[in-house]
Amino acid sequence: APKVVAGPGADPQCFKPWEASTTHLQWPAKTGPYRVALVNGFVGNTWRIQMIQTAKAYVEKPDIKPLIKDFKVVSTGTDAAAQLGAIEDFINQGFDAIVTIAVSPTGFDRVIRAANRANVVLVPFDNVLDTKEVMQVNEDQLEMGRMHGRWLVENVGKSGALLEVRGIAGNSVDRDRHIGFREVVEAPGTSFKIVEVVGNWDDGAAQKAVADALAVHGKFDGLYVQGGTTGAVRALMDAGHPLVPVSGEAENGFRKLIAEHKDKGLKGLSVGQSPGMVAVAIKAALSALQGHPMPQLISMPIPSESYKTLEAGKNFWPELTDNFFTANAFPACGVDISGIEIMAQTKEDRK
Amino acid sequence: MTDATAPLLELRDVSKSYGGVHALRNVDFAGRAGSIHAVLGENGAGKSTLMKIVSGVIRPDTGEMRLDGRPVAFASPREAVAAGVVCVFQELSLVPDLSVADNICITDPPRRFGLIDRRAQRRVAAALLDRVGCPGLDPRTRVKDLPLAQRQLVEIAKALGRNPRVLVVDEGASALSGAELARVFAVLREVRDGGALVIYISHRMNEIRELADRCSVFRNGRHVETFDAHTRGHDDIIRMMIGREMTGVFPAKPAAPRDYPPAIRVDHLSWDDRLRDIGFTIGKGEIVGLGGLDGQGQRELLLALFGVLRGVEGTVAIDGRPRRIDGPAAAKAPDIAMALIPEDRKTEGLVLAMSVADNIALSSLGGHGGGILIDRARLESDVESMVRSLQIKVGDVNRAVATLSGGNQQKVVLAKWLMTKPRILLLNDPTRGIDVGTKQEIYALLRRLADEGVAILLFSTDLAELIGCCDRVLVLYRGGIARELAGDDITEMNILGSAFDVALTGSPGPARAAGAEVRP
Amino acid sequence: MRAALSRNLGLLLAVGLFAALYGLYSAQHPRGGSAALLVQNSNESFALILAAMAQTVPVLTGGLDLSVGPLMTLVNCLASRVLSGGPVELAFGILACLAAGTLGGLVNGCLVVYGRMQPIIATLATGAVYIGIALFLRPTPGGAVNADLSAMLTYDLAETAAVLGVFDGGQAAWFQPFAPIPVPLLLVLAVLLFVWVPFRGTEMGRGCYAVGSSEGSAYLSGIDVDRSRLAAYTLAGLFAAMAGLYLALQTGTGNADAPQAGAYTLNSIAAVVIGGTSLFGGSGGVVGSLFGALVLRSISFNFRVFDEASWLGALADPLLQPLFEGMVLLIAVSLGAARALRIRNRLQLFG
Amino acid sequence: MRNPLTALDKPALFAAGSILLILAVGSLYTLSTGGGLTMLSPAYLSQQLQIAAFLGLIAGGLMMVILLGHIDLSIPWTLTAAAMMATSVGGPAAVPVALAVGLAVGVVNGLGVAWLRVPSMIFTLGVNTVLQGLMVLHTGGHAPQSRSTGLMEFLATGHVLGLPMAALVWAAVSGLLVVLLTRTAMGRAVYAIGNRESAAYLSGIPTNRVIVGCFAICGACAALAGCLLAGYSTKAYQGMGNAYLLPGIAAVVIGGTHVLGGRGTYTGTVLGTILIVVLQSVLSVMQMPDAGRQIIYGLVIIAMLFAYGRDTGRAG
Ligand SMILES: Nc1ncnc2c1ncn2[C@@H]1O[C@H](COP(=O)(O)OP(=O)(O)OP(=O)(O)O)[C@@H](O)[C@H]1O
Ligand SMILES: Nc1ncnc2c1ncn2[C@@H]1O[C@H](COP(=O)(O)OP(=O)(O)OP(=O)(O)O)[C@@H](O)[C@H]1O
Ligand SMILES: [Mg+2]
Ligand SMILES: [Mg+2]
Repeated sequence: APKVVAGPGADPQCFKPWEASTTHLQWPAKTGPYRVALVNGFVGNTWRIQMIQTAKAYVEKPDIKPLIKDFKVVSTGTDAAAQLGAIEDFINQGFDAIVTIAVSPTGFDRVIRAANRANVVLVPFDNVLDTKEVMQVNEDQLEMGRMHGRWLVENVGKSGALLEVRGIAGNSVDRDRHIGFREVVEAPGTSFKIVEVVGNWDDGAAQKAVADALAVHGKFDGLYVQGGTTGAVRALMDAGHPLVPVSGEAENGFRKLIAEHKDKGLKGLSVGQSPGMVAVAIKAALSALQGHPMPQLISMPIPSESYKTLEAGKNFWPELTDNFFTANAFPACGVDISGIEIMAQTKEDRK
Repeated sequence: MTDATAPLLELRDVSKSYGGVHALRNVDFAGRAGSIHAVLGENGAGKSTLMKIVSGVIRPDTGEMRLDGRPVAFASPREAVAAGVVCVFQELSLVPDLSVADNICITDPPRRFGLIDRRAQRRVAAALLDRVGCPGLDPRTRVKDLPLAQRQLVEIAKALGRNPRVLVVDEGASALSGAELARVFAVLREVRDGGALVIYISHRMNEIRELADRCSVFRNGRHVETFDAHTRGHDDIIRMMIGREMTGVFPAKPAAPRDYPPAIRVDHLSWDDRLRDIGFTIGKGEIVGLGGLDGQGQRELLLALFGVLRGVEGTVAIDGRPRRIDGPAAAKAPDIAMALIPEDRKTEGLVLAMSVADNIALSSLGGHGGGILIDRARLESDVESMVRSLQIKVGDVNRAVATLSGGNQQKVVLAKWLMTKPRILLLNDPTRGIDVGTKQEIYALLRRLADEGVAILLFSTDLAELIGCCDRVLVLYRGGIARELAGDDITEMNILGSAFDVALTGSPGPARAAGAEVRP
Repeated sequence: MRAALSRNLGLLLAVGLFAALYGLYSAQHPRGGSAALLVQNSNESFALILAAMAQTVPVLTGGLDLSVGPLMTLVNCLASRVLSGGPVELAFGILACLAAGTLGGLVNGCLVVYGRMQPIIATLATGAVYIGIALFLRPTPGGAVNADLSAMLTYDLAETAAVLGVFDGGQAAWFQPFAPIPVPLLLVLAVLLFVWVPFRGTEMGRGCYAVGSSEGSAYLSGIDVDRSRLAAYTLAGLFAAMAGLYLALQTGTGNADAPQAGAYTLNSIAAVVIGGTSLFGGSGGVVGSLFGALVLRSISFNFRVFDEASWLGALADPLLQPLFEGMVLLIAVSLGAARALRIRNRLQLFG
Repeated sequence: MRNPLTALDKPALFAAGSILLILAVGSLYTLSTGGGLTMLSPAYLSQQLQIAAFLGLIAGGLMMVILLGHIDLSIPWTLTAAAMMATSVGGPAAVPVALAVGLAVGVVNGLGVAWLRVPSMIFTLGVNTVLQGLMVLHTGGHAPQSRSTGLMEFLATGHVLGLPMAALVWAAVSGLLVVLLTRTAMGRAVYAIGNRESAAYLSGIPTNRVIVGCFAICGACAALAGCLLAGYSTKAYQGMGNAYLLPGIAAVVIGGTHVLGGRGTYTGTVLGTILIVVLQSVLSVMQMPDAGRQIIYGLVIIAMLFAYGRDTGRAG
């Protein structure tokens, strides 16, 4: 089991503690090379596939490859029992580290205990756990919500009608982003009329929900879209609604739209949850295995671009598919696998 | 059987109608304990409806029922059974996926520690099967693996097991013949002698003559008359049933055997171990019968010809050309033009929930002009003319065929295939459960079709039918043709003789051990 | 003997498939056959097994229960609210959970029996309602489940003894041979022995088979059709409740996760079919479904143990795994098709 | 002969009434929040019609297999696979490619169900999983293009004579299906098979071919819906079909089609579709939290079934 130690941890540039009070954990050092497993939940979207591809590419990098002797990836679907079973299985198989995107933010006590008993480093990222007992890697979802809120206040003003398109009900990420967002737009001094619809982080669902809201509520002065932003903007355009500031995710499609229409009023902020985070999670796991003290909660920089900073070929790719997630690299961590390297290689490139 | 006893079961002024159809109108019925009471009537006369009321399946619109003089109103068959009224239904009530034993003891099974005692249950079942003359049957066999005749025996055994005070057998022995039937009759007499009322429904007059103590005749939902058996003659009863005089059931056969040009020729036909090296021809305009004990391969032969069976060996030539028929769709194609009237009209012949018109049109869709699209007007008139020519009793052809009586349903099946203008007609026991009047019409129809040049292969469990209708009869035994009879050789003696002659040299069907009566 | 064999062909097929898949997995697993692995495997399979059992009973009557997953989710969320406190409260909590599930099943039964609705659509609708209620109970995942209770029921007998403090805390010498037996395994056996077998042996239980085989015949035979059907759905509710309860014990929390509920429902149907129960009703049983569920689980077990370099290396490719999962499922259910191709009388195809 | 297949029967009338009721409730809400009668505006209704077209196409195809007494659970990934293939390899032939994919999947489903006699519920579930696996592979393999073509976008979002093009596509497909069901031998065969397959077979209907045909139609309809959906959001993406399976089934059944086959009218399916779409929309507009939304959705279906969907037991 890891010891709780005093900071600072290793490589604070990359492994930035969440906040000043974040504790640090230290595992007994093991000698490499290590066996590492990635336990994914479901695979039904591009983000996850990009994530898996990034992980596979990352462990092949010359500086990482010698540290890893065995790397396995499984996707367990949406079933919590299956995911817990898979993690326990890798512990039983004697793996040294397991990175995972949790199907559910709770319910991991059992595997955490098993991991600690076997000195296995368990690193949840993206969908993190509501616990302080494991090392986790994430972008600050509350902060992300606040960023969207602040940006809208800047670009819309302190009053008007806002449309908030939420994600999947019951998910903690949805909850945190929502809370962060509301914190800002409901702060004293603002007076927004906010309409809230559910878009499930899905382009089609978001597009339908926005179309409905537009047809019924008429005009909005700004949109905050948790996910499926491309669809939401399409709905805006289809309805002939004037283009207003939209704050949304880091989908390539959204950025393409901003670039194309920013002169017609589509100001946009694109803030992303990055599939590249998996590489940081693996790196953190390796570092912990080597015995370095690590922050319990590692905060990743939130890669954000606005309509002012968009640049084709640098932070969005007009010739690539809409579905692809633009933010993939974390230079501070030496993670330089850009999204296009993973997703844009053609069959020929791979040979 | 004293006349003085008050009736055990009595119905007064009972009426039941379905939509506009009066299935029963102001019917009175009374049956005494210790008698076998036959109920007679044409198809659709209301017999089954009355029995369903008696056994709690349906409730009458008006009228009352008394058992032992006390008024009763059963809400379900369950309540009827509890009161000792047990019915062997025309459409059987066995659960196909359960074993014979499970079926026989389906309500009120023997128990141990509160749970069903399977072993005791098997014992009970075996004893009852023994009693109805089916001792070889393993009670663990699933009902769906049994042929119809055995199912009927199981159903009767099941009814006996419930110690009925009123036992209704609604055409529940229609698939039985010979020794099996005799055994069932004996059992029914035992039941009667035990003081119960047995109500027996059948369209076979000879059975009624042999078994019944009293008879009630129904016509068009009305009670016509009730009388002691043997007080009326056969013709009398028929007249009561159909409301008119009846002459010559079977149409005349062609006087001298003709030389028919062959329509279908079968050589060395074998399938599984059920059909062995069968060869015959049927001429255009000829009616050939299939006889023999039940289950000797007659049904399989018809299915094999129709392309339903897989892996059939041998050759079939139509109009002299060898053909491969791999299913009904191929069989009905114009260059073959074969039709099969299947065994079970409810599951194989008809789509019960669809209308009479849709059913009649089912086999000949696309044959009514209009290219891809159906020509509705033409289809409609074709259907109407079929209904008229077969005299199907139906008010509105858009009514679900399920609402027709058995005989009229059978006519719908016939109509469906006649619409395809078949040149070869295969029939699997087409008159089972059909009243004499309708039977007569069907026989006449078959002869008419033959005269028009249709080749007909008729399987029947009714000997008289084979004798009366067929120009030639093939007697099957264990999947092969045991004997071919023609002309005046087609007699009861000869058919039974050849079925049994061979049978005696081999070992016939289920051995009939001396019936050990176990169940009190 | 042959008749009995052919009647249980489906079951035998499922057992064979399971043996093959699990054998392959165990052989590859470094701790194959160990008690720890057994505990883990039975743990991750338990909820699905119970869900499959729940699905079996309505299927036997010729129906279907699309609310198995939602109902189990509902109970899972309820459990996360009531499974805390002292022994008495815990006992009441467990009873409340089981009662809630049973009630849910009863409601399904009533809709089908008295509402005369087609089971597929009635349970589709109640499924939505149950998920809705679950979301009310647990808007976001969380809650607490008594840790002792969880430890007692989700590990091996040694752990149970330790928690209860019996048999010298599980250290008694005579107890050692039994100590490694996984509790979930015993629970499944107990459910079979004390719930299913008695139910199957009653008139009502046999009535379920009869109703599924031929409702008309069953009615004419004097079977109380309504009561049998009602019992089937109610029992399904009870089984679903057990599944949900166990999920709560295993994860320690409640999670109103609709996709997970959907996955359980679909997998339960797949398990039932693989286990040899006819979807038309009338034949089969929960033992088959148990193995069906195990087959489904063992497919994904194998993804964890194969090396990319080994003879079944393709199993280790994360992007191929979903495809394999589908293929094995298709093959498993098509194996029964050998029957259809062998049938010599085509009329038997229509059952 | 009265045509029983298209007549406005009780379920259809009930569905129509319920649609009006839901719109009325929605309007009360918008009035109460000071939004006016926006739900009765042509813009809103035409937009609902456009969105209903996606579900309508799916429900129409699904109805064909439900009438047979089968079901197609592979809809979500058939739709997605068709859209993804259309956008990535279709090029100018995107729509035909999608239809080809849909037909191919449908034929595979049909063969499994008709010849192998695997229950459709489970075979199509397996096919769905396989398709998902293939698409995961496809997405991860190289950079598949996902941008829809101009034609797809026009079909999904264009307007002709003020009517949404998607609705016109839906109407055209509906017309074909109605003719197929009511005026062709295949249509009668579908109802016959749904009621009693053995009788249909012995009547000389090529039942296996009809079954394969219906699954193929269902696959093609799902594929067409996939095209439109991709055109609507200008791209194909994983998971785009997830939200359509259960609502599709619900639409068909609410419209009065018997889940076990043999009975049902196309009009009912259309109304059932509109009902579901309008209900989802009104619940979304009323900002009902997800929990309440699920409960109301379920209760509405139950209420509809109570009103008319009660099984009167199988005839015969
Ligand atoms: N469920 C029903 N719906 C509508 N009409 C029915 C129904 N059941 C029976 N009938 C009608 O009631 C009449 C009497 O039918 P019933 O079955 O009692 O005749 P039956 O005397 O038993 O004839 P069969 O000898 O052919 O069995 C028939 O005209 C039949 O069409
Ligand atoms: N037709 C048969 N011929 C020979 N043996 C059989 C036959 N059917 C079953 N058996 C065997 O006899 C034993 C008892 O059969 P039975 O059908 O009563 O079992 P059961 O416990 O009722 O099974 P189930 O639960 O499937 O109904 C079983 O071991 C079975 O293998
Ligand atoms: Mg009758
Ligand atoms: Mg048994």
